[in-house]
Amino acid sequence: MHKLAFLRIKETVVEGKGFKTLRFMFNRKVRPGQFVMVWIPGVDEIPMSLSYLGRIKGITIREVGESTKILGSLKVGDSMAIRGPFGRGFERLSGKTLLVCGGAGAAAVLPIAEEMDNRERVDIAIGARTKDELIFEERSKMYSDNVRTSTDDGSEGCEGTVVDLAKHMMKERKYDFLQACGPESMLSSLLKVGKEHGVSGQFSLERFMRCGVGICGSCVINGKRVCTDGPVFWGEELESMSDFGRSKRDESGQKIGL
Amino acid sequence: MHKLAFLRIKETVVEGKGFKTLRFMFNRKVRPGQFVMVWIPGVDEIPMSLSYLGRIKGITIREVGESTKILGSLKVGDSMAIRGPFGRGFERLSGKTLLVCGGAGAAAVLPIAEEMDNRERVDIAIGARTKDELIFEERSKMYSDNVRTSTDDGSEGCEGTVVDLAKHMMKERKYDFLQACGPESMLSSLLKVGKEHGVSGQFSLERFMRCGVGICGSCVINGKRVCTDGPVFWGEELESMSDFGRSKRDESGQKIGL
Amino acid sequence: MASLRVNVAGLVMENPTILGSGIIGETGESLLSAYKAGAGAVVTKSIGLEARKGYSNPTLVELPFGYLNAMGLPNPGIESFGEEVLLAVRGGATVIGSVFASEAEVFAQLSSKMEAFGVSAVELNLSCPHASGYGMELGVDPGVVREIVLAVKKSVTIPVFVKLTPNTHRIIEIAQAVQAAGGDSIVAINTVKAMAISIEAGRPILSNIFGGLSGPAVKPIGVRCVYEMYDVVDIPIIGAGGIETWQDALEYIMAGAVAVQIGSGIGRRGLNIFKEVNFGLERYLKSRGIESLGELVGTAHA
Amino acid sequence: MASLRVNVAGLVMENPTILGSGIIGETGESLLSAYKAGAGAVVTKSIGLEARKGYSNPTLVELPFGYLNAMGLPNPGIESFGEEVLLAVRGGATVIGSVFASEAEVFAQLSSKMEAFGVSAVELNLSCPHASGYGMELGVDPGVVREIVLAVKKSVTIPVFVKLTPNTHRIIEIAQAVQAAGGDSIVAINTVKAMAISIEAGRPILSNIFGGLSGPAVKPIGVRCVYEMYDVVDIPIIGAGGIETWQDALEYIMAGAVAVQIGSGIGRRGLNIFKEVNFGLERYLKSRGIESLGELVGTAHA
Ligand SMILES: Cc1cc2nc3c(=O)[nH]c(=O)nc-3n(C[C@H](O)[C@H](O)[C@H](O)COP(=O)(O)OP(=O)(O)OC[C@H]3O[C@@H](n4cnc5c(N)ncnc54)[C@H](O)[C@@H]3O)c2cc1C
Ligand SMILES: Cc1cc2nc3c(=O)[nH]c(=O)nc-3n(C[C@H](O)[C@H](O)[C@H](O)COP(=O)(O)OP(=O)(O)OC[C@H]3O[C@@H](n4cnc5c(N)ncnc54)[C@H](O)[C@@H]3O)c2cc1C
Ligand SMILES: Cc1cc2nc3c(=O)[nH]c(=O)nc-3n(C[C@H](O)[C@H](O)[C@H](O)COP(=O)(O)O)c2cc1C
Ligand SMILES: Cc1cc2nc3c(=O)[nH]c(=O)nc-3n(C[C@H](O)[C@H](O)[C@H](O)COP(=O)(O)O)c2cc1C
Ligand code: FES
Ligand code: FES
Repeated sequence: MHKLAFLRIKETVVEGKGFKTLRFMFNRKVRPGQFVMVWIPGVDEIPMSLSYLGRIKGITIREVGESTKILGSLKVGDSMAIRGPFGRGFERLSGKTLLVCGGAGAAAVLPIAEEMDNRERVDIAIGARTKDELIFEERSKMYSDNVRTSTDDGSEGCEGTVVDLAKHMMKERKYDFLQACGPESMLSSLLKVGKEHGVSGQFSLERFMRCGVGICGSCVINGKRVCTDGPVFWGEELESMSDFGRSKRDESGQKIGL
Repeated sequence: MHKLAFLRIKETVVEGKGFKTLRFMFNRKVRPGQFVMVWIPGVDEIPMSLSYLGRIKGITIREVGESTKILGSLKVGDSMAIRGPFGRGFERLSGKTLLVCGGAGAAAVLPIAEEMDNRERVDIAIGARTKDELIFEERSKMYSDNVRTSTDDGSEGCEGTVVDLAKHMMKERKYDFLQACGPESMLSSLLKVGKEHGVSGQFSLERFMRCGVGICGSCVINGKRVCTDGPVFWGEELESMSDFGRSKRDESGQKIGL
Repeated sequence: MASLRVNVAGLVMENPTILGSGIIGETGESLLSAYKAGAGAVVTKSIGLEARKGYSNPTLVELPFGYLNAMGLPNPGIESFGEEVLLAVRGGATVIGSVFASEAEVFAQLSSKMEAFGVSAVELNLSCPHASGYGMELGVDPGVVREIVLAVKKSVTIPVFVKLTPNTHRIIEIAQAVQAAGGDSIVAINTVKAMAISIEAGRPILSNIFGGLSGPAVKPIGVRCVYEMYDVVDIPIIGAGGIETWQDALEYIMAGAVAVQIGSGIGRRGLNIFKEVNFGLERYLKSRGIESLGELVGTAHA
Repeated sequence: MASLRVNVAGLVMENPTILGSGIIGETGESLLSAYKAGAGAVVTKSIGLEARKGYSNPTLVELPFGYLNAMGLPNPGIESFGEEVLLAVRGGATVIGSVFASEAEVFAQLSSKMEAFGVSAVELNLSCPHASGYGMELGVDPGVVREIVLAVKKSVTIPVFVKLTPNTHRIIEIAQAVQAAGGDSIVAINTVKAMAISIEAGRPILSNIFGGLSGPAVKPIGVRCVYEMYDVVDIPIIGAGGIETWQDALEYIMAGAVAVQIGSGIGRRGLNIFKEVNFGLERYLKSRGIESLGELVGTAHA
């Protein structure tokens, strides 16, 4: 049981255009990739990955609609209601790992780097549409000597998608694992590219969520509950899911294209 | 919260005429003087002191009515439902103590002797109406070198009440404390006799009980709940209770003579 | 200064915590002990015309999240109970006299006796879920409720509180009936009809089979009832059901309760619960700069 | 050999554990996953005529002893749901189709669609406590219940299960109405109407304000409803509410249930709960030398 926790915001950081991090004390144990449900009273309750897992935890919000805009406008001293953490996070793997972050997906992935005890073992690829939307580049460099970026418009780093970048990196170097979060189309391409290079990995998905505890069924993908069986899945699991990269369920449970 | 526990009877012992002990495993911590509620399905649920507090606990029943007769007829292997332990038991006192047992009261008192680490510090007076009803004499001798008995009819030990016996023993020797259980008229006389000899003490009461947890109010004596504030009280507390030794409440809450 | 003082239909209490009916309320001295432990008022055990022994044991089942009880309304009868009320009132307690009966006339008779004994208000038990012919059997019919409240109002001058059951889908109509008949305040909720079976014994545990569920398990039900009623009646509501902390009390207050009753919490937390709830509420008011608890009543309504 | 096989009004299941409606039951594959995890049968999410988005979040509150939910009956509408049922049925699952509507005719229409999709029984949701115009608003009136059951019975040949609410004092009459109208089995209980207020936010947590309480908190209420109904109807009763262990299931069975539904337990204990309950029941039967679970149904009645 996850008691609804009201937390005071201790720090806010603008991470990039439309991206904001809120930091707060939250004394529960969290794995990288796990998420919380954030309640915006009178508006909604939405899932957010925990982007910082130390003593002072954090969420990193991409402002896309009403709730995320309201969250983005919170100030130090404001309070915030969350419950969680939920889900099966990323595993602590031993091997050389490439972390791949698409857009807001970096929030779920960066804590993996922070958890690694060896900067030699982790390389990081961060992608965004444009330069202003690249996040966590500096933070990444604290944990890895090989941090690369890509932008769709070429305004910084390689021009192209983060999958192109990852492919390039996999050619340069042999990785044991990929760990990634981002838009599902990106994850789906990355899974393929990884296979071509013989690299298996874990991927974090997003689905519409209500309960977070695995009972309502809103978040299912091919019979798996993203909130409890995921949000992080192994590539091998995803390959057997016909909806992966293709379709999801809307609020009414109807299957729609991604 | 005391989960209803179903326990298999491991041993039964006839302690005297109309007295039977049932032994069973019950893994909860119990103080001397605490009691349990014993459920006799289809019949009643009644309070019983725990007369053995070691790994294999026990209750010692005086057969007086339907429930106690049924309990008394239970055999090894039968099971028994109890909840508890309840109440404030006897304190672990340091000083020379005289334990005074009237009838079935010995069940509540004997565990005190067992808990004492020094047989020099504990003397025991056991009283009953007649020889056959004296219980725990042998058991007492395991913990004390000065065990005396009394019977109303003089069939064993001193002729007279256990209060007479206790008075006699207090004359012989200086005690720091009395700890006693038995009929309330006996406790009330003992309290007085103790005061005359400058010996204060603890006394365990009986009242009609329903809940055991201090909410129903059935067991109150002058505003104190015997199930939770007692059943063991200090003499000083009892002295301020106008009902002590005089009246109790029947099942409807009406005040009646003892 | 933050004030916990509340006025429920003319009954003024130093704080909003009330000892619930049936909880150590069968004798004057134990009523007094709850008052001295910090309750703003104390409700007596529900008292009937004649002495009643109640059901045989087991009358209580302990659950991880509350109690199940079927005491069977044991009580010494209204005549013997006078001295108990007197004792509590003389000791300084604010006493609310709870009564039960199977017809309006007897409710009126009992209530007027209670008034004569010196209680500050009467509480009509229309909600006990396990005594056949009494309690909720009456309290689920708006017409019957109306008739009883009317009769009692005619027979006393002190405030009349009506304790309602959650075991019905007609809670709103019943609350409205209480108000229409001139009832001064509603108490919600009494216990929820429930039972427990021992699989070891293969039979119900309570001797009466059915009983009432109380404690934390029923708090979400009690809060809902108070919230629903707050929208439809103007008379003050007293909340009850699963209150164990000041946060629980505040939840009821925000739902619309002006005061709260505490029952099972006394078994689960001890008699100190009144002081603890009051202390917590006071600290909360102070920390928010709120002058009076009354300002918070019903604030969870949009 | 101890057998867990049960026959509920002609619906044969390998074991008595059923996935409750609204629990991961919106898609064919997740229904199948519960079946594969050990359920004897699975009930679909309650399906209506048209697609419904349900309420906005928060739709769930976690409590120490259960959940409070107000999903708002989200569902893709009966037409789209056909392929989900098909998928589950083809995968080998025994599927019970739950439907909701506001009138008898629509219940009949939905049920006959469900039959066409291949479900083994339909379950009429007359008990959702938080959707206005649906659920318990219908299920507290014996006349309305009768009319709905009659209409559905005319439109299908598969067994008709009727899921009832505990939020009424008329539970016995309602159960009798189901039987009189030819209903094949009763499911009891759905959630108990309840709510939670956040004192920090000063407002109800659920976007719909009111929701339904489920989980261990409601078990004593569910057991009581089953026990009460067992004495007045002959049709089989399916128990639900707070079942998390084989002991809980057995308590319902002794109260009179032939089978049980599990909902909240899946969130609190995981999908393995079906296997665990069944394993426990089987071991119990073996240890007592009981051949079939059926022998235990209703044994807590004197
Ligand atoms: C496991 C998980 C982790 C996430 N982590 C992050 C994160 O770290 N940072 C971040 O910025 N975003 C994250 N998201 C996405 C975030 O939840 C949505 O961006 C947010 O809900 C949008 O809400 P809105 O009101 O601002 O926009 P809206 O206009 O309401 O919605 C925009 C889109 O957000 C998605 N969305 C809305 N409600 C939900 C819901 N209840 N569950 C899932 N998706 C929803 C839908 O795709 C919707 O179309 C995560 C989502 C999931 C499922
Ligand atoms: C704290 C406490 C500890 C006790 N310890 C022991 C013990 O160790 N050994 C022992 O033999 N007896 C003990 N008793 C007394 C025992 O509970 C009664 O003898 C028993 O309840 C009688 O039940 P019955 O059905 O046999 O007799 P009944 O004919 O039903 O009753 C005989 C008398 O027992 C008493 N009694 C009955 N029900 C209750 C009840 N629910 N609560 C309190 N008293 C009741 C009444 O005084 C009644 O008049 C204790 C009582 C209390 C309160
Ligand atoms: C042991 C017990 C006895 C009760 N007796 C009565 C009673 O006589 N009259 C009454 O109106 N309510 C009675 N109640 C109900 C309580 O007053 C209260 O309304 C209910 O228990 C819910 O509050 P709680 O959760 O704080 O206990 C009793 C409750 C318990 C637990
Ligand atoms: C999240 C959730 C959604 C539910 N949705 C439905 C539903 O659509 N139809 C229905 O008849 N019951 C629904 N229920 C009720 C359950 O099927 C079940 O009757 C109730 O939760 C009690 O069982 P439990 O304590 O095992 O959860 C829902 C319950 C929950 C917790
Ligand atoms: S969000 Fe409810 S099952 Fe995943
Ligand atoms: S037995 Fe209920 S208060 Fe003591």
